[in-house]
Amino acid sequence: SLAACQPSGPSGGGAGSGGKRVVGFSQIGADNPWRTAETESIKAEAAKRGIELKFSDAQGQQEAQISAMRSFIAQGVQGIILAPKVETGWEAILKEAKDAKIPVVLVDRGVAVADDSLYATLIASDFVAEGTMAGEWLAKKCGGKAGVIQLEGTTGSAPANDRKKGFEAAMASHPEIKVLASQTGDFKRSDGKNVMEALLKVHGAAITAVYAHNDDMAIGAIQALEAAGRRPGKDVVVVSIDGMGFAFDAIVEGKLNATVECNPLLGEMAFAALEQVLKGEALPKLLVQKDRLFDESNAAAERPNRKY
Amino acid sequence: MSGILQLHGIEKRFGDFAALRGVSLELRAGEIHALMGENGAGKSTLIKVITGVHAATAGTMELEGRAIRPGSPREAERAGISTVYQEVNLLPNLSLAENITMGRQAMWGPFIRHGEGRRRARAALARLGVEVDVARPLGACPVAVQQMAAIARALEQRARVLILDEPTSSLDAREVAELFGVLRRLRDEGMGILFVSHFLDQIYALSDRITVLRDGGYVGTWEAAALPRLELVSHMIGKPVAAAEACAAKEEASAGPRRGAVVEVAELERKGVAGPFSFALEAGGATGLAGLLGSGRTEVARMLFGIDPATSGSVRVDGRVVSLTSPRAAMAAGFAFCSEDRKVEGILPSLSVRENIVLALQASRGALRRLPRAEQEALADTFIKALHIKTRGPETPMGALSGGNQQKCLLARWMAVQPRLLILDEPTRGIDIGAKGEIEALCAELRRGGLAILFISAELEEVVRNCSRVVVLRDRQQAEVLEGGAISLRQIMETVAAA
Amino acid sequence: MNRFRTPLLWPLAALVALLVFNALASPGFFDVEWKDGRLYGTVVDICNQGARVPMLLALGMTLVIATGGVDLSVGSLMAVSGAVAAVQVNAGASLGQAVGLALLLCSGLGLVNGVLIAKVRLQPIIATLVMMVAGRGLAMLLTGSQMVPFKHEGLTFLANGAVGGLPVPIPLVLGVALLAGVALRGSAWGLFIEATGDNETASRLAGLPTGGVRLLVYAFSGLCAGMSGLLEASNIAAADPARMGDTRELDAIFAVVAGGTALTGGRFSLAGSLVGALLLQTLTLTLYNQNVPPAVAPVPKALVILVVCLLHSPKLREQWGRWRSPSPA
Amino acid sequence: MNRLFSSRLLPLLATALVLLVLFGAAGAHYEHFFSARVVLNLFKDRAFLGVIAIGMTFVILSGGIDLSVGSVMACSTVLLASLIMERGWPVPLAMAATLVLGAAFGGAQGWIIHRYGIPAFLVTLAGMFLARGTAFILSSRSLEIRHAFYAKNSAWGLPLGEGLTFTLGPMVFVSVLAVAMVVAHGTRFGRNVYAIGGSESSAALMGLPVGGTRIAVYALCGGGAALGGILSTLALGSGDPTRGMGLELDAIAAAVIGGTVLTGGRGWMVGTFLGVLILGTIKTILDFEGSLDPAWLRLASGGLLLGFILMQKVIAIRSRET
Ligand SMILES: Nc1ncnc2c1ncn2[C@@H]1O[C@H](COP(=O)(O)OP(=O)(O)OP(=O)(O)O)[C@@H](O)[C@H]1O
Ligand SMILES: Nc1ncnc2c1ncn2[C@@H]1O[C@H](COP(=O)(O)OP(=O)(O)OP(=O)(O)O)[C@@H](O)[C@H]1O
Ligand SMILES: [Mg+2]
Ligand SMILES: [Mg+2]
Repeated sequence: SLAACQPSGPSGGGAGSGGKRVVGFSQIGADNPWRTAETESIKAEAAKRGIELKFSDAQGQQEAQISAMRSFIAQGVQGIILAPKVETGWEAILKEAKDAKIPVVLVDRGVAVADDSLYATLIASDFVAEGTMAGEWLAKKCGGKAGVIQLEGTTGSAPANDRKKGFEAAMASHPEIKVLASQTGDFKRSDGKNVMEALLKVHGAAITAVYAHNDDMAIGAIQALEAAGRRPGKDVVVVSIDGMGFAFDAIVEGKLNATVECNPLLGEMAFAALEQVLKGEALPKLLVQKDRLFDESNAAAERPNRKY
Repeated sequence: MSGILQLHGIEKRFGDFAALRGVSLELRAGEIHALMGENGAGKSTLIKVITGVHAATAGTMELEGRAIRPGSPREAERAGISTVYQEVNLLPNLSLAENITMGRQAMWGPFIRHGEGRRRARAALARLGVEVDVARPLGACPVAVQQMAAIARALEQRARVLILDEPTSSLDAREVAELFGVLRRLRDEGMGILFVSHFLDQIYALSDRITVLRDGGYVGTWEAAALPRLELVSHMIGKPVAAAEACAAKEEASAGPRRGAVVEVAELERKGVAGPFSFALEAGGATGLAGLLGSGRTEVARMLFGIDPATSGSVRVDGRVVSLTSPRAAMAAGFAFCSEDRKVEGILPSLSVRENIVLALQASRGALRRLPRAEQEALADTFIKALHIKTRGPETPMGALSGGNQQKCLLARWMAVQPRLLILDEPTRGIDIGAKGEIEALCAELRRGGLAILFISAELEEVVRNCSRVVVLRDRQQAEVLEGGAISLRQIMETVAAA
Repeated sequence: MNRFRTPLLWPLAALVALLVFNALASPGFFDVEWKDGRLYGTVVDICNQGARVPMLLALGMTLVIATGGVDLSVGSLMAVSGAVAAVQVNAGASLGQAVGLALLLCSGLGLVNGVLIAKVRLQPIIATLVMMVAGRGLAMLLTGSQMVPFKHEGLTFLANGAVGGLPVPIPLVLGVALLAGVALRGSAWGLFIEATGDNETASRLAGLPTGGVRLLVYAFSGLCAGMSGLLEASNIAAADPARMGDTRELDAIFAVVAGGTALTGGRFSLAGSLVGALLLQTLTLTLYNQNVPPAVAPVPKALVILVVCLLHSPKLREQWGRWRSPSPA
Repeated sequence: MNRLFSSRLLPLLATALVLLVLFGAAGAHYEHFFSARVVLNLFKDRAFLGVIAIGMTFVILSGGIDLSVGSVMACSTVLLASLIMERGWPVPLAMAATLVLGAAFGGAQGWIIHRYGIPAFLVTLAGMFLARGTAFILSSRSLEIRHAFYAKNSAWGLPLGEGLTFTLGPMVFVSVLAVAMVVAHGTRFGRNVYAIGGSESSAALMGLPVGGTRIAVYALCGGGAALGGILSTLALGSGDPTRGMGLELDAIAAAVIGGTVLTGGRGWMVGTFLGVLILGTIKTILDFEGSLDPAWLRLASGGLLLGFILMQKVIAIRSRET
């Protein structure tokens, strides 16, 4: 009893509501401030360009992202922005999008597909490089000798895997830096604090540095260090990744030593890329975000520019 | 006649408590063997040992000369022992038909033939004189039908040994007669039948031999014909014949003084279910409800206690209309209701005997006015003594008590609240004769204090004996009210049967 | 007496075993120092971190489970409470206002659970699942899905301050437990809860206000979740609406069952639940201390759950008994 | 007789009715909603959830619960991927091994539950941690499966026209459903499951094989989770240790929405099928809406779920009264 459906897929620029352009955005989740900033940036950009954005929050499930993309295709959107949860598993759905002639722009991490014509472009940060950058900076700051606590992100998540990999690659050339313990803080401030509290009792004065996979856990660790009478930023070097506003504040206060930026404000780039594809222009397959590192030398100057 | 099932020195301990102490018993092919004993004597436990529910702590069993040691009811069933347990142990979520054929369904390859199952179930129930829609879920059937289904299930299996633990406790005379007819036929076909009941009449009407247990010990086995009733009772209670006589005498309950109607029921009806009913209940008097299975007796009780509230009609207490919309409201009006379904609607199995007894009293006082522990204990002690509740102590979990003793605790629960009106639905289910006397005596005492009783029992003699007024029900409606001298077994039967 | 001994024995045994393991495996485990007017050490951490979440949640969950229900929404209610308090203090409310409002709202949401279960008669898992999803949404709505940091001495004191040398959460949770214990056993509520869980139909027919009992326990569970959320927010001086309390309901359920309260309802033991929660927290810290890789960490957790349950299993004990004294065949 | 029959199936009819209403309302409101593609997507995207929910329904019918399905599913995707890609096993063999291991894992949980009388909730909670841990140990990152078998079969299916295909996943889902319906209703095993759920002690006293049935039910559920994992690797072409987080709650919700009672003994396989479709429809509606921010999204999905259950209840009660 289903009404005969119209052929779906983009029928010129006319589908969607009243000739308005419609773009779908499949986001992994809303479970941390970084991701919320990314979502906000894309929403704001869509509003600026007068594009109707179909936003879907997958609540951490890849399956939900895929079914959201199927819904987008069924609705005949003109383009899709996808923040893939993991690298693999996208082949089939990207092919469906391609068959429906809907370009897909990937943001913040890549996908592993044999045929790179399945997506228009990838606007990404390199998590491994972030980890390496943080590691190198930490090694330099500590003079090549330290006892480090690594606070890992959510077990099994791509950024946690890669930031660990990158950091450990950097450590390989610094034999005198010991990773005393590496525990997951689940990307949460509270877990970062809990883990740090516990490890302080075990390793005590041996801890001279902390490397956290995100700023939240670093702030938690700083709180634990302070409660234990240590001076984070002074006798314990703390480095983290993301470059959130509060991390800049902490650097300015002298409690955090450095943070590697991982820019979530991808909205403008994403929509610009989409416009180009829709106009039929060629795009490079990879637009790498140049992630910068901020420490006490440049954080204060940068702080007013931070939007998130 | 040969011994088909033989037990030697069976012993069963629960922790350090010996529920059975060296019980030996021989069940012959082609006999009906009654197992007798007071509440908590160990009858059900013995049956559960035979059927592999409990593992015996010591002792041996032989079935047709071969030693058996069933580890589960399944093994016992395979060995040829079919059992009806004391409480209805069937599946409320499945249909009557499925309950009766479960595990022995007619098959077509790997698939069940549901139609054939319904046919078989209908036939099995018909053999017992029960005509019902077998597709109905068991849980929606009255307890009596459930009990019949359990019996039908056991009969459906062509077993060598049939064990029935109080199968008649909620059946009325007609059904009991049907059942006995079937049992006699099976006996004549050579089956060995072990039968537990507290009704002496039934025991003598049916059984060939009687074995008595007392406090988990074996007392003896006699030919039924050679054992006078008084002597049987004296074996059961372990006291000389004189004491047994006293015990029997107590059954004559004295009526309390009449004080005029306390509760007037007028045109009470629950649409589509039962009614209308109009009768009065007097302080100090007992009113009986009589009728056939499914005639609506329990429904009246449920309406009065606000479980399934009436849709029309009124109830007055001392002339004032009371609202009976929930059990709490009914309790506030001074009503108390002891359900016929003790497993589902009565006991709290993991709470202690003490807590089970004080529960209703505590509920009527409210949560904040907690009965002090000492008072709770005193209350529990009083009832344990008065009703001879056999328990290791007031702190024993209710679930560990024998069926009859659980029933006594529930009576105690409601006596403790000292209600204006006590509704007793099958109060003597599974209670031994000694206890019956005690309970009736207690009721009489309560009545002297101005209590009114609504008495529901499948056993018509009991109704006749105890009640000063009998409301006869037919097809879930009030047929007639009999009073005083008009109350007799015959009169009730005639009213029930009148078309 | 009987009631007191049995449920506590096994979780205590498991806890002691874990502590002994730690004492052997990591020297200094039991070291406690006096620093800045408070006790400081691993054991203190266990009690403190344990008090903040699993213990508090377990207190509420115990009563819910005793009635035969379950409350999956506690994690989300923690987030709601933290969000309310953070937003309030940032808007200039006093500590009392912020805390009062947070607790009131959480008890109210708990009460909604209770109404759905007792009056509308939804199954507890479903009703509280709905609240788990919607509660998270509410927390995010209150904060605009952002993390809300705050600087408020009173509120941060709740989890970071000390009373008599002990971190505040410890005396707080003990106080709540004591109060609840006295209130439940001193009145008949305890009995009513156990009766409702043991056989609801029979309890209703005995005149118990079973609906009221359910309302009460879910509201109390909401209240406990609210307190826990306040402490968590206080601990990091921020409310984390999207992640706070995530999956902590499972911790609480485990703590309760480890403490000897059956999932089918009936008898409960608050003390047992507290010990169960401590056991869980000790395990978590043990895994950190032994530097067990996070990928492997779920495995020992699974094993401890199994072992504790096996210890509780009457069937196992029965089988043991039979094995040790074989009866003559 | 007829009346009785319909009254027992009433909750089911109510569910179907509300699903139609929900779908109709959404179709009227959102452009493109009323299309073959959306219906097909409903099947495609929930095929693995459907298979898992059917296994879960058996468990719930038996009076138990299985929290481990999400983790077992994740673990089997990783296992399968690593067997194929790292060990070079032939695909059918690797799939068979995964299924057997999933079933064995479930069966082991069932055995512990039965043998030691530990609540299913806890045993499967432990199972959930164990399987998730194992998945992480096998691989801490997602593994791609690049294999000719996958290339051939992941897109294979019945062409429905307009470029739509009824792929393997939905096919397996529908066949599993059909088999489950027959098993639940028409075989001894199925009836024994209902019996145990109705009253375990009664079932034992009636001489039914309680232990065997229970172990088989959990094995079935574990196998179902593994099959769900296999389907998800077919659909996604990869294994991922973080997949299926929280899936157990979706599976339970699907069964309960379909009228299966959590205390056991009552419910229908078709109901679970409807439940899966309903969860899918709710998600699809939220995706079509597409303008809710995450906070409202959660409030809305909670609200829709509640509204659905309430409506189902009201319809069931109303029609029983009239
Ligand atoms: N599971 C159990 N645990 C502990 N004690 C038990 C258990 N089952 C029975 N008992 C005890 O064993 C004794 C015998 O109980 P049993 O049920 O066999 O009595 P009965 O003769 O059938 O009585 P009734 O006529 O009341 O049914 C009772 O005292 C009872 O408390
Ligand atoms: N809880 C219930 N749900 C559905 N139907 C019920 C319920 N209780 C009673 N009935 C139905 O109401 C009718 C009257 O049954 P009721 O139990 O009142 O009869 P009764 O005379 O007390 O019989 P019994 O000898 O079984 O006690 C029966 O047909 C029964 O099926
Ligand atoms: Mg008995
Ligand atoms: Mg009756």
